[in-house]
Amino acid sequence: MTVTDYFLPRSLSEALDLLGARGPSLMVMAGGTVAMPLVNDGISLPTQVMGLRHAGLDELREEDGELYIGATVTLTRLLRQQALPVLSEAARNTASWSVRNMATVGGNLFTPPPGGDIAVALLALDTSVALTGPAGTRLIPLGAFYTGFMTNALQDGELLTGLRVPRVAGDTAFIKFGRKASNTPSVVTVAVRVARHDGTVTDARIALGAAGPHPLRASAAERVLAGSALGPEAIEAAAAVAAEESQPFSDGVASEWYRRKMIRLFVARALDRIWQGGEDR
Amino acid sequence: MAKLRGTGIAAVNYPTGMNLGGDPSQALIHATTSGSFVVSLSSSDLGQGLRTVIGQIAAEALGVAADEIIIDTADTDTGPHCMGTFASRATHRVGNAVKAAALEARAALFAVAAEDLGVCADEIVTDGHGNLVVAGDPGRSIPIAEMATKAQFVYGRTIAGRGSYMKPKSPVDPETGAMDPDSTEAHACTVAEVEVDTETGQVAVLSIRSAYEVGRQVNPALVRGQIVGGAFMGMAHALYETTEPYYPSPEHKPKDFSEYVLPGPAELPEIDAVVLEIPSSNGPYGVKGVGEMTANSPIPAIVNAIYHACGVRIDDLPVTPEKILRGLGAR
Amino acid sequence: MPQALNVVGRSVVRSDGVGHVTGRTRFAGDLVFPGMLHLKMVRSPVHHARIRGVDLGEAERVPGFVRALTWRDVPHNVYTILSLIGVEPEEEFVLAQERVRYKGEPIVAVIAETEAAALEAVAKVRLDLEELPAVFDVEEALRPGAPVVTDWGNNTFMFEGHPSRRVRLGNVEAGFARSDYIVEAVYNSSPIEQAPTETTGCVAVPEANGRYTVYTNTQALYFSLDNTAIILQIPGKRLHFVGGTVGGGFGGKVDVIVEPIATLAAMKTGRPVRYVFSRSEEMQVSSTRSAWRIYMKDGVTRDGHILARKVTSYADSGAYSRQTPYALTKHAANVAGPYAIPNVSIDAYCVYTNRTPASAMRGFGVTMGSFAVEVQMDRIAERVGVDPWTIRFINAYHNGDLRPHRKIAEDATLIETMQAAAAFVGHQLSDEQKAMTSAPRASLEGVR
Amino acid sequence: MASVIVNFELCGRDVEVLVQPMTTLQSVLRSQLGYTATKEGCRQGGCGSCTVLVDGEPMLSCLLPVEDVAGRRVVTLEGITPIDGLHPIQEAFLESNGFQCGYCTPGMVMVAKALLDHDPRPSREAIAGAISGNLCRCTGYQPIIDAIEKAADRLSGSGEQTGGR
Repeated sequence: MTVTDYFLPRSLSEALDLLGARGPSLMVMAGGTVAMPLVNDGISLPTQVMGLRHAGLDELREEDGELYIGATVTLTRLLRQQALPVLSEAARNTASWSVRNMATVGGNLFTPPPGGDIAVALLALDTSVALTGPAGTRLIPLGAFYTGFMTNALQDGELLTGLRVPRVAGDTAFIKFGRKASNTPSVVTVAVRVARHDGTVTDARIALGAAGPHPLRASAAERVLAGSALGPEAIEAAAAVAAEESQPFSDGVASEWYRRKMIRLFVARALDRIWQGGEDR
Repeated sequence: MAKLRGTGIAAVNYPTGMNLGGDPSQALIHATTSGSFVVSLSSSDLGQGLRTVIGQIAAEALGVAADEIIIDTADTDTGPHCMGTFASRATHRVGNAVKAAALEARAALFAVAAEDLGVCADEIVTDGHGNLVVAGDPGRSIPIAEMATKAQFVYGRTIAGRGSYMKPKSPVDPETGAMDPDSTEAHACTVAEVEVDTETGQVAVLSIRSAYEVGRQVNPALVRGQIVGGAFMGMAHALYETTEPYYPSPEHKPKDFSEYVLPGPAELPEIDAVVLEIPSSNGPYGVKGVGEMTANSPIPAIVNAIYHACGVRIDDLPVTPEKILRGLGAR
Repeated sequence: MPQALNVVGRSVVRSDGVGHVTGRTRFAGDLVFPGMLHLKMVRSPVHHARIRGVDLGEAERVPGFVRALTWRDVPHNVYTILSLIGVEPEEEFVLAQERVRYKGEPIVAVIAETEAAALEAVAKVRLDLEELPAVFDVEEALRPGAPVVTDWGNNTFMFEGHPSRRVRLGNVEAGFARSDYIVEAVYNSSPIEQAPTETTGCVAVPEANGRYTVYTNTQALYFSLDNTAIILQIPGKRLHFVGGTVGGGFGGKVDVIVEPIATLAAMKTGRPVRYVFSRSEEMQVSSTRSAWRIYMKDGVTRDGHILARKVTSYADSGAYSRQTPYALTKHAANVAGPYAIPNVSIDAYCVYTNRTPASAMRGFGVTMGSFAVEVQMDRIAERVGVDPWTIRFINAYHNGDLRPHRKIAEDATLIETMQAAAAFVGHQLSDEQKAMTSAPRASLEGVR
Repeated sequence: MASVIVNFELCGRDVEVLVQPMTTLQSVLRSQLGYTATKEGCRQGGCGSCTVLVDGEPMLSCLLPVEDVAGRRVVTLEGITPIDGLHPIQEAFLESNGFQCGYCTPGMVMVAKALLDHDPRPSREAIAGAISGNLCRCTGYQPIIDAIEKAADRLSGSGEQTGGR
């Protein structure tokens, strides 16, 4: 459909005002890498669109050990930051250079599976998302942001404005497995974080992409690891549980059967990478 | 994690030109006032370099440098009929038509040159450097460009030629299939090396090395372009490509390049080739067609290499990691 | 004595290269004309259905909508792609009439001032469809009782009285009987998209003199012109096709799908009309390399000679045959491979299913045949207990051999090519293999 | 609907265009301004043939509303092509036959330009990574990587430099 209004607010308050005034029919777009293809093909026919590229939501800063990532920070900037190498790794493995120059971290949370690789890494880091509405900002865990396939916890009048990545303990590993080496849709994406004390796992996160309706944590597998001595046995057990509890799907890239096999394999490979690396710092 | 390596070969032939013939192409050539030659066609260049190759054939026949040829294609108001660019036919069919047109234009040029130089036309030769020379008397010569100008302004003559090539259409015997399916055949033998990851089923193609026999090469760099690009496409066909990932089920049909899986530059194996030249009897200067066949032998060579590597023979393209894993599991 | 060549054989720089690296080369889709309209297609959302009705009401109210075309507007509403070279039947509609036979089949062409308006109007055309059972597997399609795709009661293309393109040489059953081993396998491939970087498209422009200039990226300019003239029932002289610069073809731009309807739209509106496939149209609707299923059975002697080969091939042509019958004939001519086999029986079927029609692609009819033959050769080598090179040298064809299609081989160089490949990769051939040539055999004994 | 006026810098000159809201930069370049070196291969962000540089960074003009580049510096292939002769990257593509049909070439050259601006001596792996969003169906990428490597040699001084600016 022919767009009659394209708004480019210059501030968050302007953006919120527009959202309030125009209501849910206002399509919100950041980098455009998910929305524009749909508009170009006539699959999405919005009349009113708000672009967030100039809304001042692109702050990237470290404070009190936390990393704050504005919703419209591009993947290229995420790749170049050095505070959290696992996020660089996730960004490096997402899309192509040109797309990374446009796509945003916030937008990655709205990317349908098998997309959403950045969100997988963020999940493993206990990231919270900041949802800002007329009444102010609320912080919720990223895991609670997703409510289903292409649905989320955003309420009318709210925008996703940023992400807070706390300082968390442990070692991390990120593996994206696709059909090709770069610029590839995911067969499975795995991010793991394991904190250990004297060889015993004190805290574990296993986050998966392309393994369900949205990026998700393999909580049962995390529980298998917790309290165990990280090693081949625990790794195998956790990987098997992760494969079992995930909800992979078939698409043009891979079948559900294959994805489940690869979830098991790459959870194991990611944990193995941490185990081989020895206990941290 | 086991990574197993294997080598496979395949050897193929491929016909030049439309099956059964009946596919004409035509060309017109005329000289400009400054002695360049315009070749008028209605043939499409798909990127293989038709304009360049056809220009080389015209230049060869006329005895001028390649950059003296202006290719005017493709316009149905100015270019005579061409059946089209497919079936590995363009260099052979259009090339033959252009060569014939060039020889006719050359004869017209020689006729006027004979008058100008005061010799018989059959005493004149081209020296390969843009000159007309009286055979056995190198002192008597005139540049083609100058002769063409004189033909226009002094003699009022047209330096032009028509060319056409068609292999007449032949019938198929519906009972026995007796037919004449080609004008000539090119050949290739490919050796592929692969590495199979037995945990993921993923195949990395390490090298695709081939020998090709393609008749005479008009432009070796462009032949190499076909071989390298075709090898990559063959690898894509063998391992990745499908518009129906669950064929014959029509589910999950890709709609863009993120869903239609194609290998990228990071998957580029070593691709190299050696080319034999054994001229054909009916192609211009002995050419055969090379455009299509270059994707053919890499496919079975890769599939055979996978079997050699891991003992799984997949007869169902594309050979996805999933099929290999299922094959490994079934052993 | 061969004449010394001056230009042929040299890697001269491409004459269109500067245009390509500067982006100055003009492709059909780069052209913009004042007043140019945009054409987008309403397509079937299902694989097989009877069309009960089309409601344009809401679409017509979209700002920028200019007009729609249905099958009633098309003077001769059937594609005629191969009729110029004598292949019948004419079976595919330019715009669907009573039935749609594949998902994506065009039903209504919408013409609008902008692409956005055309897309919106397309979305607002209401189709009333009665879905019908569909068939997707080639062998299922040939069974009695299968959903019928065509208008003539079965899903088979007839080749001069036979449901398959046949090749017969010698007696395969006798050959099998004399063989020591039988090697059998079935080879499958799924459809492949040509995927040129530039999608199929054209711009049709009305001219002052009553003619139409069509700027197109077709691989075959006159073929497109002649077919367009037939579909529009106008003399060819009213058409002027300009092209020659194609952003990748690979066989995908030989189908004459966009030019007739764009030209009709230009005739009906009096304005330039652009019809360029979106990428999803190129992926899902433009014709593919067909899927193949190839049953291959070989009789082989203990010393590795192939005595008999029986092949049954099915090409999944999709809902219409387009150029697939041509491919079946080419396939049948080549699927015995570059080998000397005295007894051959080939049946190659063109089968209709409710799938996007297949058509030409690089190696048309041969690529998947070569795949089957060359994997089969390795199977035979394994069975006989020789290496893959040896089995190919044993069976390689020579000049003077009678091919299955009964033409005498005259350009055979398989042996020399394999020798060159072996040398290139450092594979050691036997002295006997090194000494072989493709020269005619001293005695035809060797080929039995 | 009301059209809007957008100003930006295109290949060193200031341009002002009147567009319907959210018209893509690709469409403005190709249909309004005649800058057709920027190609249209998918309009999905999947082929890279519409790549342009925005403030020196490669972006996909098919996914960019032109309003988003208001006030910014856009460079297309036209902007790096000298009036006479070729940019060293173009020369390298020509010599290496780093193209066949030419449709992906403008996007490839623009990414190569951005890459060599950031990293004058990239490895073959880095080149492959940089062009991983640019589809070429003809060449198999080998001659394209060769061309970019050759251009890097020339631009960083180990080879002769000609043309360009």
